[in-house]
Amino acid sequence: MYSRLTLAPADGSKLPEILPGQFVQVAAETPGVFLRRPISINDVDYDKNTIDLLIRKAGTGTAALLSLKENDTVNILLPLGNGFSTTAEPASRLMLIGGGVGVAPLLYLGRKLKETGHCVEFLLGARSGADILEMEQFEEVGRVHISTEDGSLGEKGLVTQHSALNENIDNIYCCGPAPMMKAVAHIAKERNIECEVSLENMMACGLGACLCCVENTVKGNVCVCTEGPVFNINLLNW
Amino acid sequence: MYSRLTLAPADGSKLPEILPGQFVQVAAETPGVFLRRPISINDVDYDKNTIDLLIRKAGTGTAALLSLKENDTVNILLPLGNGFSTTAEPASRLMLIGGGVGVAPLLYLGRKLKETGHCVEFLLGARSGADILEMEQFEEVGRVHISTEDGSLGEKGLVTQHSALNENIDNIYCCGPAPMMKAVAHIAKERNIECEVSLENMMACGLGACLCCVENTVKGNVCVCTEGPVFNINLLNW
Amino acid sequence: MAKLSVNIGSLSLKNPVLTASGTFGYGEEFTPFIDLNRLGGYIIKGTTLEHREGNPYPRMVETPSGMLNAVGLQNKGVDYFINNIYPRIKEYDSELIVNVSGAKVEDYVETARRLSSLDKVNAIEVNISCPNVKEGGMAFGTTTKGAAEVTKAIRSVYPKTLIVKLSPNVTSIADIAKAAEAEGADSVSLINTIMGMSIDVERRRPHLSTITGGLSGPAVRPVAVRMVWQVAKAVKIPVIGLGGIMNGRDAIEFMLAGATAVEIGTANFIDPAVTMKVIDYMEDYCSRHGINDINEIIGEI
Amino acid sequence: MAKLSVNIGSLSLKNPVLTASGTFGYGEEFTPFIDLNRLGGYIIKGTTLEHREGNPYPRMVETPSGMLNAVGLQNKGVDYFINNIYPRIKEYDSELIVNVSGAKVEDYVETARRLSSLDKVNAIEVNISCPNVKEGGMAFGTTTKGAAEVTKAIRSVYPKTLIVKLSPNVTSIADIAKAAEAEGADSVSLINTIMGMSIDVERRRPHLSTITGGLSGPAVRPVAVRMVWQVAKAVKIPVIGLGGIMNGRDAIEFMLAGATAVEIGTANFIDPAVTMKVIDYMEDYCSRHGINDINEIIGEI
Ligand SMILES: Cc1cc2nc3c(=O)[nH]c(=O)nc-3n(C[C@H](O)[C@H](O)[C@H](O)COP(=O)(O)OP(=O)(O)OC[C@H]3O[C@@H](n4cnc5c(N)ncnc54)[C@H](O)[C@@H]3O)c2cc1C
Ligand SMILES: Cc1cc2nc3c(=O)[nH]c(=O)nc-3n(C[C@H](O)[C@H](O)[C@H](O)COP(=O)(O)OP(=O)(O)OC[C@H]3O[C@@H](n4cnc5c(N)ncnc54)[C@H](O)[C@@H]3O)c2cc1C
Ligand SMILES: Cc1cc2nc3c(=O)[nH]c(=O)nc-3n(C[C@H](O)[C@H](O)[C@H](O)COP(=O)(O)O)c2cc1C
Ligand SMILES: Cc1cc2nc3c(=O)[nH]c(=O)nc-3n(C[C@H](O)[C@H](O)[C@H](O)COP(=O)(O)O)c2cc1C
Ligand code: FES
Ligand code: FES
Repeated sequence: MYSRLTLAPADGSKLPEILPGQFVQVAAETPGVFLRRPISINDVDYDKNTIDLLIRKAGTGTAALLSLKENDTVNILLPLGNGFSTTAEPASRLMLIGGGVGVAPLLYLGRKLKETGHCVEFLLGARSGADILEMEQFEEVGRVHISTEDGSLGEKGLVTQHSALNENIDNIYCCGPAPMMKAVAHIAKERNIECEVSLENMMACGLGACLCCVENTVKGNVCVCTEGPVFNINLLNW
Repeated sequence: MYSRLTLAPADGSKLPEILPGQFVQVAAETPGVFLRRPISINDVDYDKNTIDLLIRKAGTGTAALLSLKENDTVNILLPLGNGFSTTAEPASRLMLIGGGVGVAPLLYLGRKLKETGHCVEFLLGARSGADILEMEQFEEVGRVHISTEDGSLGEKGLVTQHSALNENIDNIYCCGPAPMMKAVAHIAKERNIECEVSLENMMACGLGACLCCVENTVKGNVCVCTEGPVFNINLLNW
Repeated sequence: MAKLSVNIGSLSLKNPVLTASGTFGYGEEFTPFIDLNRLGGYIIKGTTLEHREGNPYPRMVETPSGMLNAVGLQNKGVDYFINNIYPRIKEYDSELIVNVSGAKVEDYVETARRLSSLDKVNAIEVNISCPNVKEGGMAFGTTTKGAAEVTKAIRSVYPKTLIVKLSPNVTSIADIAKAAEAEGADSVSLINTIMGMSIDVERRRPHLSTITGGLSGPAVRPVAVRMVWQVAKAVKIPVIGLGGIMNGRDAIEFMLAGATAVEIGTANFIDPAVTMKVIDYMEDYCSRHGINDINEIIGEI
Repeated sequence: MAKLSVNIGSLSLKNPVLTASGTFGYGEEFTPFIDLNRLGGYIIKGTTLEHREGNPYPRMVETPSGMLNAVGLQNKGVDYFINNIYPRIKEYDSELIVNVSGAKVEDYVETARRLSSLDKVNAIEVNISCPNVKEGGMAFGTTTKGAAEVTKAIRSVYPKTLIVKLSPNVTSIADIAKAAEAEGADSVSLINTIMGMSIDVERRRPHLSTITGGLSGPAVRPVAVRMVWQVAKAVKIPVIGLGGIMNGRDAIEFMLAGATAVEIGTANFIDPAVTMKVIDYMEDYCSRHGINDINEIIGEI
């Protein structure tokens, strides 16, 4: 179960500047949930002063968020973490690869890249067509390729087997399940493609204070919440 | 803040027989509340298959119950405990004395006593007139006397000072704050009036299993949830 | 359907689900909600040699995901139990286990001796860990010497299954478990409540009449699972795990950590039918995981 | 307005509110949310003699009203702290306290010695209670002998305020506190995390890379309050209370139990501005209760 939440500051204050790939820490005030939940920023509309979150029901916390109703308020910290780099060379071929709910940060990233004059393509993967999210929104921004494991939409197979990857690619931006990101990183390394991935390590604080969310990198253990969630794959020990 | 909840079995099953003075254990599913909350049964309507609860906001649990909306479901155990005795002599003068939200069980008790041909009177006390609850409902059942500490409704003073107590009374049924019940019990003892009070000891299980809710009586520590909540004052060490 | 039966000493339980002493009354209180015959067993109220009134009210306060209690072993004494309660509850087709407490070693011994004559009581659980009574109780449970002494003395008079219930309020619970094992305990159960305290800051006084009390409920579960894991690695006798089990998932967690059976305590207050749901979950879990015999998963971690 | 300042050793804190080590980074992480200058003090990350990578991921799992962590003292070592971090954070008008850990007594001593030269660090908190490291750590905190040994050795090189942080994983925390007091500790702080464990029953493996971890959050508060109460009765030096403080009410609860100051830990993750709210609550509480000096309520129970 997936759903999109659109949120505006309850006090009417102006949203801060948000980079694509940054996330929020949201309090799901429901029995059995203690810590905040990290959720990527899916889209930002500065005119309407809103952000969108795309949430997949994983457990009690996300279920509570999905049951929020219009005009409910939630306690949220934002923006957190470092985003994707948006400084690709002009005229590069950029591929934004997302799996499952991992597509979330790619929408805002795609918009931002487009704003800076880039032409972006999306490669979205899922188990089946019904799990491909926000296709229309992505189509507004760039060309969309689809992979589904059951072949019910787009090409059948994993994203890493999609024909859109056969031609030259300059930059990959990827978010999804770890095995998918690792497979993509592997291809990128082999073909010398610049590649950034967004990790989803378990977080407590989201502020760099607790050191719970670490990823073992070439620089040792670093916090995903502050030095990530987006990492250049060259930094990872994958 | 007070409010009345009307509940019907969500599965459509028939309500069991409920005695006046019995209570329910209700789960307030909200963060920070772990145990069920004991609440008196305020009224029963077998035709509509509903019970009423009259709830005062005391803390997080009652606040959550008060914020329930139409068609919400709650998990509830009922009926629990022993009720008031309804076997007073015919033509006795019966006085049902309630303080604050302690008036709750007296409404259903009054109805039941009336059904068995008794003439009942109510003596309701509160800080001020605004805190007197369900006056119209009580007036349907019997004569209503009011005491308020600030004199804004009825006689000024405590219930124990009300003139309705000056004349002969055969039975008192009382529920309210402990100091009030103790003062009433004191008067009843002095004047040899049959008197039952409903206690509100802290409960965990409500089933007689944990022994947390005990009252020290002439028989030693007994469970308020199973041997009460209603006690004849002769049993109490007051 | 998977085999759910497990053995504790000479007991063969039809499934690993027991109820924790002091949270399940004498079982009868729960018959409106559950079929007692489906339980692996039910452990009843702490029983002492003499009648005890317990501690003064208030005895309970809610805490985050838990509660503190200071009941203090209120019960009518072992003879009253044998003459008045036992005849009423002995006919259920489920192991009836009596929890035994005492202030002096001799009291434990005498209580156990009297219980040993009861046909339908094939096991006792000896509480050497109650934090809510002044003398004895927890004192025995906090030293290897105390635990050994009580176990040895009871073992000498009690031939049936002897379960020793351990206190979590210690530096090394594995050492206490080993001491009980060495003196002949057939099983150890853990954890009893953790000693805690709560203050009413508006009235500026403790919530409990006894100032401190015993913490139970899901708040303590991570501590209980850890201790069960430590003890299961240290002893050869079966371990019974408890502390904060609220559902079937939690029960399986204890079994993976090394428990052969589990006890459900405080959860009975929240949902009086919880024990049945735990048994159902175990069946479902085994079938989902392709487990033929629940004994396979005991101590898998 | 009531006087909120309290003394710990030679420190005079402007109010009793400190932050707990390992939950507040180096303070800087919280400047978008709070005014660090308003804090009584801030206790920073556990610092060791050498750089440590800490334990492998995963290091955290949520539990009922709490969390388990197994960070394992990841830090860049005392020299890096002195040269790179200290210069950045020393200018706040709030006591900067460094939490010190080690595997060997000599490591603690050398770390303390190096820190003693820092002008703006007037106190260290010695962690003899970390359950997440293999050698040393908790071992010192679970025996009176270990606690005495570490305290004595550090005392001989560290002339400023020495706070010893105690482990709750013991039978008698008051005895450990007395041992630290006897060897010259200026204060004790408690509790560190309680050792716990959690298992993923679907994957049938522990949630933490280290199997066990340290439990913190409101789940442990009743245990922490009880221990603070026991220790405050046993020692003459000031006690710093912590464990599950989520708001001002909880902080006052610890002070009534005997704490002179409090530390806020896990609550910083839920609400990074919680410390400011606790200070506000204390002011309000004192005025509601007609308290002129918060020291009046310390140990009232
Ligand atoms: C930087 C980041 C961005 C994310 N973006 C999104 C998003 O845009 N949309 C979305 O639906 N989900 C996103 N997630 C995942 C989301 O945080 C988890 O699904 C959520 O925390 C699960 O909470 P729960 O209470 O519903 O489930 P639980 O029952 O608590 O757990 C279910 C599973 O979720 C994971 N999880 C639980 N708690 C955390 C935590 N504190 N941090 C990380 N993972 C956790 C665990 O793997 C667990 O097995 C993101 C995670 C991170 C770290
Ligand atoms: C037999 C019985 C009948 C009752 N009938 C009513 C009623 O008809 N209407 C009504 O509004 N209230 C009734 N109460 C009181 C009601 O149970 C408490 O107000 C409620 O439990 C408070 O919960 P909370 O979470 O809102 O407050 P909390 O913040 O938990 O506590 C506020 C105060 O409520 C009391 N309290 C808390 N938990 C319990 C508990 N488990 N058992 C008893 N008292 C508790 C305590 O004195 C506490 O100081 C009754 C209590 C009993 C025992
Ligand atoms: C109200 C109450 C009374 C208890 N009485 C006893 C007792 O008499 N004997 C005993 O061994 N344990 C007693 N316990 C401890 C429980 O059996 C159990 O060990 C503890 O509560 C932890 O399990 P739980 O978290 O599932 O409740 C009692 C616990 C509670 C909450
Ligand atoms: C993520 C995390 C890291 C911690 N690191 C340290 C540490 O380095 N040194 C230390 O003495 N205590 C450490 N602690 C323990 C806390 O300082 C505190 O004693 C404990 O969490 C209880 O308080 P709380 O419930 O308010 O969090 C850590 C706790 C957490 C949750
Ligand atoms: S989540 Fe706390 S440091 Fe990253
Ligand atoms: S509330 Fe458990 S016995 Fe009365």
